[in-house]
Amino acid sequence: MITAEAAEAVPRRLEQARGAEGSELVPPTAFAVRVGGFEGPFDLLLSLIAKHRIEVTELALHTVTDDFIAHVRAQGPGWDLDEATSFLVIAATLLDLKAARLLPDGSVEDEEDLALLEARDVLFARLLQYRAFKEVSALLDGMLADAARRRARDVGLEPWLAELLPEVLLGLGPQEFAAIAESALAPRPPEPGVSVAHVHAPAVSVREQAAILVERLRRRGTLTFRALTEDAGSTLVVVGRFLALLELYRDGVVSFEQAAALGDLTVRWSPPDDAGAGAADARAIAARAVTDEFAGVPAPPEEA
Amino acid sequence: MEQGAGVTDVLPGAEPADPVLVGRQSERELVASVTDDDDALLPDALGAPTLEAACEAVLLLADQPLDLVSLAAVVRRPVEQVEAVVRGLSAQYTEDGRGFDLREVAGGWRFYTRADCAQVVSRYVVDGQQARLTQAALETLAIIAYRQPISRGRISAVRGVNVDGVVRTLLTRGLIEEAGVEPGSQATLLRTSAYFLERLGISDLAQLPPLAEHVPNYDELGDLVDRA
Amino acid sequence: MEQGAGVTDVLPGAEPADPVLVGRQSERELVASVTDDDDALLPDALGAPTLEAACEAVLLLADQPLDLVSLAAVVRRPVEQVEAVVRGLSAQYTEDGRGFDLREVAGGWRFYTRADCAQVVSRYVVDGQQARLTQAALETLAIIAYRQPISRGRISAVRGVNVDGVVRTLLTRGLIEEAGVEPGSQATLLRTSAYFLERLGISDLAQLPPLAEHVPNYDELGDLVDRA
Repeated sequence: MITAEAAEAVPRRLEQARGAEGSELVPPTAFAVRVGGFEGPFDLLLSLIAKHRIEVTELALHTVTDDFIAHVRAQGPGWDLDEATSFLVIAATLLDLKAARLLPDGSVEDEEDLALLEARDVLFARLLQYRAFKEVSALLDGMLADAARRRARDVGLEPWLAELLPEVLLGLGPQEFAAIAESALAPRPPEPGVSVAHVHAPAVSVREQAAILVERLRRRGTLTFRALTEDAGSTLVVVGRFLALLELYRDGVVSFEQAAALGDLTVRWSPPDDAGAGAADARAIAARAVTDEFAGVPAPPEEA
Repeated sequence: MEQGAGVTDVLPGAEPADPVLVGRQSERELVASVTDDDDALLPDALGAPTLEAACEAVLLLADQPLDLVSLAAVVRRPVEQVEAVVRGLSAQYTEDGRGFDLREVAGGWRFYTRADCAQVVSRYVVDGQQARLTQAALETLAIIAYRQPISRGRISAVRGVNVDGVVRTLLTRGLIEEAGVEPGSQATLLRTSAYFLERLGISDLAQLPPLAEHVPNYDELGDLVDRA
Repeated sequence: MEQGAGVTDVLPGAEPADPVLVGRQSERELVASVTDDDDALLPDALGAPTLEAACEAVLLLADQPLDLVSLAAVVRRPVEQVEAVVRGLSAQYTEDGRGFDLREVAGGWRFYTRADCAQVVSRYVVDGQQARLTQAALETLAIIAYRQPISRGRISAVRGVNVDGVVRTLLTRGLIEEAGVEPGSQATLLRTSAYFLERLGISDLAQLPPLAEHVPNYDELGDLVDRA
C-alpha cells in the first residue's frame, strides 16, 4: 500500500515530464529558477532529442539544432546572463555541427574539421554524462519516496534517563559566549571562487569612442591613429577606437592614409557634404555610423 | 525540421517520449498508478496490514503517552477494540521478554525500555553523552540566546545547515525550551532556559554581553530569510 | 577501605552481583543503585536478561542510527554476536508483521515504522512531512553523491547551469555538507551527509544504484569530459 504522500512524491519521469504537463511537476517548494521549464541546456537538448526520437549516440543531432535555436530565441530577454551563455555555447556548437553536415562529404584533414569533431564528441560526452545523472536522480527520487514511507522513532529520553545525563559543561564565560554568537551571526563570506574580475575589464562602448573620434576629427581635420589613441587608458579603449574608425570608414565619413607598412596611420575627416558641413553633433554622427553590431555591448556593472 | 516552424511547434513534450531515452520506468509507472488509490480516503481505512501493526507503528512514534481515544481515531477503529489490541501487545512483549515495554502511564500508552534492562540503557545514556557541547551546539545555543524566541528554520538559515539534531540535543540537555509558535508560520519557537543561565553563570538574559554593531539583527535577518 | 590499599584492591567487581538489584525494584531505586553498583562495571555484565532484550532496549532509545561497534560496547558482547542478534530481531519483526521495523541505515541500526503502515503513520504525524526535492535539487544531489567531494563549479559544468542556490538549499536541509577546499582553486568542496543516507534509506554510498549502467563507455566519456 502506498500513501498519497509517497505516491505523489514518486512519479517524476524523465523526458516526458516536460512541456504541457511540465508546470504541474514543479513542486510547490521549487527553489530553482527554471528557464522555460528546463533545467539548463542539456535538459532542453535531451528533451528535443526525445521528441525527434533520436538516440543520443546516433550523432544525428543536427536535426534538433533548429529546435534548440528556436527555443533559445523564444526565450527573449529576461535571462540570467550565466544561463543564457550556457545555452548559447551549446547552440553555437550545434550550429557548427549542422553546418558541417551541410557541406559535401568533408574530409577531416582540415584542422577546423578536427576541432569540430572534437567539439562534437565533447558535447555528446557531456550530454551523455548529464543524461546519466538525470537518470540516477530519478532513481534517487524513488528511493527518497520509498524511504519516506518509514519514519524513524525519534522521541525524547524517558525522564529517569534524562536525569542520568551529566551536567552540561559549557566551559566558557559570558564574554566567550558572546564572541561565539558574534561569529555565528556574522554574515558568511561569499564562496571564495576563482575571481574573474581581472578578465572582465570594464566594457568599452564603441559608440562612445566613435563620438570622441568624430569630435576631434571634425575640429582638427586630420590626425594620426597614434594621436587619436594617446590618451586611451587601456588596450581595450585602443581596440574600441580602432573598431569605431572602421565603422566610420564604412560609413564614408573618414578616410585612411598609410605611407608605409606598419607606418603611422593617418585618419582624415572626409564626410559627404551633408554630414560634415552642418552642425550635426558628433554623437549623432557616431551613433548613425556605428551600427547595432557594437551598440549592444552591455554596460559594465560598475566603472573601475 | 521545416524552416519557419512556430515556437509552439518546437516545444517538447507534446509527443510521448522516446522509450529508448526514458528507460527504467516500470517502477515509476507502477507507483504513479497507485496515486489514485481511493482506499486511503475510505473513512474506515486502517492504513496498515493489521490493527496490531497500525497500533505498533503509531505508538513507536509517540513522544508523550498516547490516550486510547486518540489512537482509536488515528487507526479508525472502536476504542474497545483498540484497547484490547494494545493490552494484548503489551502482555505479549512481556511474555516474550522483549527489551521494550508498552505501558499505560498518565492515561496514555507509550513504548518504554523494560525495567530489567535499566542497567544497560543507563550505561548507554551515560556513556554516550559528552558533558561538553560540540561547536555546532554552542553556535546554535548562542544564536538562540541572542535572537530568542526563534524558530528552527531561522537558525538553519543563519547557520546554513540543518539544525534539527543539534536543537534536539539542546532540548534534551535542558539548555533551551519551547516557547509557543510563530503566529504566521506555526513554527515552534525556542528560547533559552533558566538552566542555561545557571550554566553560563549569569542570573538574567540582560547580563549577556552586548554584541558588536555589525551583527544583523533579527528583523534584517527575517528579510534575508524571506528573500532567500 | 583502608588507607594505602593497592589499586587492585579497590577495583570494583570482585563480588558477585547482588540478586536484589536485578529484581523487581522500582526504576528509581534500581538506577540509583546501579550508578555505583559494582556489577555494572563487570567487564561482561550485560545489564539485561538477554542480549536480545538489551539490544532492543538500547535501540529503542537511539535517536540516530546506532552502529554495531557502539552497540556492542554498550552491551559488552562481541560485535559479531551483536550483529547476528540484531539481524535476527529485524528478520523476526518482519516475519511477525510488526508495525515497527529495525533497519540498517547510514551505517547504523534504528527503529522505524514499517513501510506498509505509512498511511496510518501519515495520519498520525501531521508535521514534518518531507518536502519534495525539485528536479534541480535531485540532479545536483546525484552529481554530488557520485562525484564527491566536488566543487560548485564542477557541478555547474555537468548540469550546464549555475547551482549556487540549489547547493545552498541542500546545505540548509542537511543533505550535503562542506568537505574542505580544493587545493588549487580554493573552491569549497561538497559531499553528501549521513542524513542523506538516512533519507535515502541506505547504509552507505556503495548502495547507490551504479552510475556506470547509465553511461555507455564510461571511461572514454570521462576523458572527453575532462578535456572540455
